[in-house]
Amino acid sequence: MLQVRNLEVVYDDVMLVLRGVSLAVPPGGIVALLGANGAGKTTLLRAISGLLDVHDGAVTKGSVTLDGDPIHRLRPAAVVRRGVCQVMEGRRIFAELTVEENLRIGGHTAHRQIPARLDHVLGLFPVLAQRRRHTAGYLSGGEQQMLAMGRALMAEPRYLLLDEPSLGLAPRLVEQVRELIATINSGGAGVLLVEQNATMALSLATHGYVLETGQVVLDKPAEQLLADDDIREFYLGLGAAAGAGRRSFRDVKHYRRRKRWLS
Amino acid sequence: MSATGRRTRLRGRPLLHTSYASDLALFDTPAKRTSVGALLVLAVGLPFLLPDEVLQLLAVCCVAAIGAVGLGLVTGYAGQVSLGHAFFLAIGAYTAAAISGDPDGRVIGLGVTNILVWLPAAGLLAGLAGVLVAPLATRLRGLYLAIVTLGLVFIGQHVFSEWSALTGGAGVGRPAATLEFFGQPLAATGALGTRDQKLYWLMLLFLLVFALAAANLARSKVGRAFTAIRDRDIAAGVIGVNLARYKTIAFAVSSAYAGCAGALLYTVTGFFDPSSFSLLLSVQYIAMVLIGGAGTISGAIAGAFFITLLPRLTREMQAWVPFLSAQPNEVPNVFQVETILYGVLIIVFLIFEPRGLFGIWVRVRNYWKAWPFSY
Amino acid sequence: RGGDTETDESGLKTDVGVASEPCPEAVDKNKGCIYLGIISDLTEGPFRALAVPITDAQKAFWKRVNTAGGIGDYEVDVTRYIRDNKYNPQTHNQVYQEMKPNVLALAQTLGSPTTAAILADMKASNVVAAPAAWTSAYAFEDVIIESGANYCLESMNALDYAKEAHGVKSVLAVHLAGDYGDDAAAGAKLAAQSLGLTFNAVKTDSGADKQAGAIQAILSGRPDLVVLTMGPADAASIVGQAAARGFAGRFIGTSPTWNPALLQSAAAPALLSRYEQTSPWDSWGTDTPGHQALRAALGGVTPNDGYTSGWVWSYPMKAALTKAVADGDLTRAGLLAAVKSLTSVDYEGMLPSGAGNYAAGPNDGAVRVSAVYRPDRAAPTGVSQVRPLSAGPTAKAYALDGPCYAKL
Amino acid sequence: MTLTEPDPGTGTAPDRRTDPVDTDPDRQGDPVGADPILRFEDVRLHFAGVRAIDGVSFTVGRHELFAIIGPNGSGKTSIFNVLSGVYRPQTGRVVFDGADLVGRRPHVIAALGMARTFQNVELFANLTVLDNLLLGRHHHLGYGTLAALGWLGRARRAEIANRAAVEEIVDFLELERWRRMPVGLLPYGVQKRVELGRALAMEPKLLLLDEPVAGMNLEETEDMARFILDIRDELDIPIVLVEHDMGLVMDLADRVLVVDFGQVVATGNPAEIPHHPDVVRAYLGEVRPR
Amino acid sequence: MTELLESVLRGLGTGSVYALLALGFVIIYKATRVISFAQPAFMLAGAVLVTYLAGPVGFWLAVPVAALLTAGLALGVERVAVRPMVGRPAFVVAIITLGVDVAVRVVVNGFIGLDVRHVGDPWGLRTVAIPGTGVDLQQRHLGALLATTVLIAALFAFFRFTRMGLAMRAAAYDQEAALAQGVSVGAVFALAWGLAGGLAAVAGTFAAAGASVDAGLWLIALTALPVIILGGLDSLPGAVVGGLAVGMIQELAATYQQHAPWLGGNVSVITPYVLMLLVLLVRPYGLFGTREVERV
Ligand SMILES: Nc1ncnc2c1ncn2[C@@H]1O[C@H](COP(=O)(O)OP(=O)(O)OP(=O)(O)O)[C@@H](O)[C@H]1O
Ligand SMILES: Nc1ncnc2c1ncn2[C@@H]1O[C@H](COP(=O)(O)OP(=O)(O)OP(=O)(O)O)[C@@H](O)[C@H]1O
Ligand SMILES: CC(C)C[C@H](N)C(=O)O
Ligand SMILES: [Mg+2]
Ligand SMILES: [Mg+2]
Repeated sequence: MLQVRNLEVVYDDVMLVLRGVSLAVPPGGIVALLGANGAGKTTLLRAISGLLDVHDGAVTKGSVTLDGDPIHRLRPAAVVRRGVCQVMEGRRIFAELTVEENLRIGGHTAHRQIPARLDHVLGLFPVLAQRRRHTAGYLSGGEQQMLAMGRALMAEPRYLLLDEPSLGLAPRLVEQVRELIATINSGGAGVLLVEQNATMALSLATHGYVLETGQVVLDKPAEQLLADDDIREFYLGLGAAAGAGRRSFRDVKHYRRRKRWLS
Repeated sequence: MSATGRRTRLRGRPLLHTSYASDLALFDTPAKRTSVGALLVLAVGLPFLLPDEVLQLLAVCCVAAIGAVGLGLVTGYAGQVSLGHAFFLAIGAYTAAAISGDPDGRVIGLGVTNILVWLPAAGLLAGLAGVLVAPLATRLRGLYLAIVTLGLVFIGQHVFSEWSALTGGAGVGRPAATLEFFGQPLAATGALGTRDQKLYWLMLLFLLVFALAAANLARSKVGRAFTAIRDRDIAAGVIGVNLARYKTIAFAVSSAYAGCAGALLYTVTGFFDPSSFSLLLSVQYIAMVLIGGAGTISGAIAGAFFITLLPRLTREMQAWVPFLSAQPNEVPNVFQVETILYGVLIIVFLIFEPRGLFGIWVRVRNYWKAWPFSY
Repeated sequence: RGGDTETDESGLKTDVGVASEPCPEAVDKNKGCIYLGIISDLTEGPFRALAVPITDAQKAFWKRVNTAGGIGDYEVDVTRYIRDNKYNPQTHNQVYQEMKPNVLALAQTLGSPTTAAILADMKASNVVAAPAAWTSAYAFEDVIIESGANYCLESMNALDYAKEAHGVKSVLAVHLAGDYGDDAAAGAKLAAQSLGLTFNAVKTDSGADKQAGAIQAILSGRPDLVVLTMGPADAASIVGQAAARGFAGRFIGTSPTWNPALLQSAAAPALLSRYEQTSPWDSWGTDTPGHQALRAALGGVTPNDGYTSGWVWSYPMKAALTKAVADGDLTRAGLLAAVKSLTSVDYEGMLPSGAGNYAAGPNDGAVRVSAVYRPDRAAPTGVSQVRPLSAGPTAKAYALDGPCYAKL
Repeated sequence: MTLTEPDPGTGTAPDRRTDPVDTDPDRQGDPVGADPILRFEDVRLHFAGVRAIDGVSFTVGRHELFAIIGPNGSGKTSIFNVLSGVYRPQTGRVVFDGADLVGRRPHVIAALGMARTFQNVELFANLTVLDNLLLGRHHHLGYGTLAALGWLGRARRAEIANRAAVEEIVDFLELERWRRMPVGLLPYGVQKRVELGRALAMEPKLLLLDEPVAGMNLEETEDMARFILDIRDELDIPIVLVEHDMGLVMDLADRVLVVDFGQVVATGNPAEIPHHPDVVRAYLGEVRPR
Repeated sequence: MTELLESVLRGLGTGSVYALLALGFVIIYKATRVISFAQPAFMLAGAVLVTYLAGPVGFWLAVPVAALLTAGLALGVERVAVRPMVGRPAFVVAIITLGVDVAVRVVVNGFIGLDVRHVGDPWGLRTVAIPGTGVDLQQRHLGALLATTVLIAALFAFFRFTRMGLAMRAAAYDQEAALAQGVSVGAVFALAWGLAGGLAAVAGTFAAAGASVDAGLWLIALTALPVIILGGLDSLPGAVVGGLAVGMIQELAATYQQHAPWLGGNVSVITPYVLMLLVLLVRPYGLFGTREVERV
């Protein structure tokens, strides 16, 4: 169980970005984390994987535990070794390295298994197998996203933290990513999925959280979220009435209903 | 600064600008104007408070600041790291010295002592050299450019020390340009003040003019184009910035500043030799820009004063570190500590305040702005 | 702004750098203090191995003067205003400006290019200085109280000696640029002309990586004699390399080119077999009252002729101060007047009598003697004497009518 | 709504409103018209081993909202890069408003009236929103370096006039709140909007938008859709849109071009494209547009 | 012909010193994207350590011990002055290393004292004749060449066969992303600085062999700057090829400069920079450097 309890994170000693967030990812589960831009989703992932330091951020309160052991004070390498792996927002592949080298780095903490895992990952992503010796920086956006996920899989994580994996992907690829997440998950890994594409995320997840300005405002099983009016209107773009179809972007009004949880 | 538009400003609402002109003014708030004004009054009044020897050093600071502002334009604003500043300083210094030099002296001299001739000439020639170097900048990036410009310094040093007809040669040197204005010496002890007092005022005046021009440039389309090139050059090109042209402008202006600074710098001591234009000099200027805070004019000026005064300060510190020996044959002695301090202060500064002196200022200001509600 | 003339109880006029309070390290607390500045190459520059002993010796020298009763009612302090010039003219000028309001004169200004950077100001403000350099131009400057034969005359003596002792027919001068190296090379050139030797000169720079050109010039020119004017490390690398690559001629180094540590270098065999060294005065171990006093004052140090030089260079300043006090005018102008009227300086036997005649003008006042040494592991400073202080025919005949370096 | 002030810098700013909007041909009928703003003719762009663009041709009409879709790596961004002069194609012609673009440098193309946004935000993060927008107007400022150093009349007047022009864009895109903030600190959605503003500030004759709503939440997407429509309808600037959000593309576009492996798969109107079998296979997969 | 061959061999001798120095620069650059201007100080420190150690323990033991100690010194400097700057602009860090260089050199100069010191190498200025050619080769140059070959082989094997090499490059390109893959960026930095320090010490020893150690020795290290640019900032083979090439061309320039006296004495000092400029005009990333990936 990957558990976040009452977490507070501060950037630059001043900016309080997470204000007591609690959340749990059960082993083998998929948990979706929704929320507007700037809500603090990425920050939460950083707090789990130990990358806050790089951004002058610090956990000031609360804890992150993995099977009961606190991990929020560990170095990133130690977190990875314990089986928690983050795929960062914006892909962050090593542009100057080749595709294969990128993947090898992913296996840094368990280098003996690299050859076997390389085969496994290249099997999952045939596109990458084709481009194995190409410079990663010249891949298209979607290809880079696959590489980033493949790279994380090299460490064979128990918990995978995905930060907006569908960003910039073509519909068919979004579908592929969806399936991939399902496959990874069925292999036993727990997934914490941060997404703007709520449709995709909620179709996968067992449980969902909605984060707004550093606080969890909704926390429900996925089916219930799919039925929630606000979620339907603000995240899925559907009419408020259950079963109503998608509204056209041509018809978007210039005024908006206020979100209930903010009022 | 603009006069129009300022009158339309509403009293008591410092941040409310009722015209774009006042919004675009250099010192756009009363607080800024007051503090700059006060600083100016103090600067102009210093000669009545300080001994000549310190004024002379401050005159050097002012000139160094001109050079640093120039380097700040190319490195801080346009992001083209140049370690070749010493080379451009040298071109200015030698142009000016040769034009105003004694025609019958040991070294080349044309005998045109009017500052109105040699100062623009120094700027122009150095600027031209900058234009010649600019194509390198369009081909090279980052540290490649830095080391290549460093190559200029070494090649320049070789040429300058070989060309003794112009420079006097290594270990000899030559007199610097003559500070004269239509036959009138600009700095000579007289009824109005000592040589050093006048020297300081003169250099302060030059600094003000050059800094103002640089500030203007920075807030103009040219300055914005520089920043764009620094931050994202491809995007800059796509929105219409001609990369080659603006890199050339950046090098030209920066070198011209360096040229003028070089021309003036040695008039203070009156003498210079080719070994001055070494890697160390370039590094000092880079340090001025970084310590002051890259990308700000005032930062470059502050950095120049800091770096120029630093050796003096560390020498003064001899008195405060009693356990050190003043005997040059004992270890550690004050002379070693003086140099170590120089290195260490640079390190400490950059580690603890990477945004430079300017960053410290911002912190202080923000503190007072937020007071008493800090945090 | 400072420098107002005052008169003390004894009627002595003073202005800058003379205080009625005792020196910081006064021997006699009842005496006033004359502050002299020292600007030397103390940490990074190429001559620091020489500069530090020079400075030490000067401190010892003035301490001895103070212990012996000082100068009139004053003692002399050279410890308060010691500054490092890093052998850089700009730095030199800056520290000079810094100490100028506080010192009467300079007990040491080290280096030719560095001193050139302050010379104009010194002349304008009547600041007298003992140099730590032997450029021939100093003979023409009233404010500089030089000692010993200049570089130019010294290399003339070197050639006179080499022709006589080794029968050399061709000479190559390898020298640093500047008033130091050029001066020596010019002397060699003038001497070669008058002795009928073939002469060539090649300029080099300071630094272990910068001798390749000079070595090549030696190897392709194959002269009988190479005259070296540069720092010790450079000299060692040239001698060693040239020998290793088959050069069979001889070397003479002029003044500050020697350092005893060279005998441990890879070049030692070559140095021992074909290197000699000229010097404007005798080395550390010599038996004169001056040398004895030097050794007594600096007991315990590793012998080095930097000490000797620092010591010798101080005598004229002592003579000038004494004279100025005797004349009742210890102002800067008074001191300069005293210098101009000095007809001899008591070097306690370290230089021949008659040396230090500043009143006589450049040519007549010039000291023209040099000694010749050769490397010797047994000697205290690594050299033993081959020929005592003497002036060769060329140097004797030469009319010093301007700085030599102009004639290269 | 006017975006163009008489330009004191140049005085000769091309005025695209000489084109009477009223003579608009029927959009459904002939979207391209006799005089298209852009002709992309048989362009090929190869990188060592990769055929990014492999013989693509299309035209864009003077009032069109033209969308390009295709799988990741199919060459959409590369097409934009060719259009804006970042890449130089090996063969083919690109004619923009009568001028051949191939071989011209980016700033020249920009001055011709081509503006774009980028897939990954390419703003100048340390500059404020205003400065970023002002940079978009770079080539509308006609004064030189010397005038800038002196901040003399010409430079000053030009800067003031351009500030006014930029404020129009601030209004148009509802950026007032953030005008003086460095863009690096702004929420992602706002940054995307600033980038759009910077492109608009160039007063383009053609606007290229590379995935304008990628990474945005629904709300921000709706805002962006509104702005895109306004630009097309109110400012009458033709647009080429690259986007993976099928909902947006199908709702807004007049025509859609589908590319795969650098080649054209299909062209058509939004009603027919989603049902084209090749498009479904190559691009949409089994998901229906959201 | 003999002259030509001899100068080429001498050039290879000094060139291998440059190559060792350049390797240090490149390793640090690859790991941290920073040019460490502290290398000259480490080179001097290494050489000075050898001068102290050679007496008591002998030259052959002194060199590895000095290399280790210098590596330790470099590690310390990295920890204190460079690590806090992780993530800051490379150029600021470069200037910090300059500060380090100034400070370390003053301390080291204190240990040189006033006299020149000697590394006590076994070669001196002795030469070996290459049989049948009449060409003399200085033993110290041969030694430098051999030592460099051995060290380079070891280094390449290290980077080829351990995952550290890849981790270093990854950390260089994107520290945060590397951290997220479990790479300990701190260890990578430390390793890079340590290696560079050790290499600099060996380079310093060979630079001083047959000559002497004085405060000016550090200047030799500056020649490694054009070398790395020539070879490509991030290319280890580039450093080696560049080093040897620069050494050779410098030596050739010195040998034949008398035919072009108008170039002034000691053109060999600036030939590396001229060569660098010429190469860069044709290849902006040096001979072997990696082109920076730029996409929009
Ligand atoms: N390094 C940092 N220093 C200061 N503030 C930061 C830093 N990183 C993020 N923030 C701020 O913290 C808040 C939360 O940011 P975060 O990136 O976690 O949001 P997010 O929910 O992931 O948004 P997005 O959907 O855009 O990725 C934002 O307001 C952001 O400005
Ligand atoms: N500079 C380059 N060097 C080498 N290959 C490149 C370069 N730029 C693009 N490519 C390749 O060209 C192909 C097309 O890339 P492009 O970026 O145009 O795709 P795209 O359609 O925009 O994809 P996405 O929807 O993911 O953004 C990709 O395979 C990419 O790897
Ligand atoms: C005594 C030496 C340090 C003087 C030096 N050779 C010079 O004339 O500059
Ligand atoms: Mg995020
Ligand atoms: Mg794309």
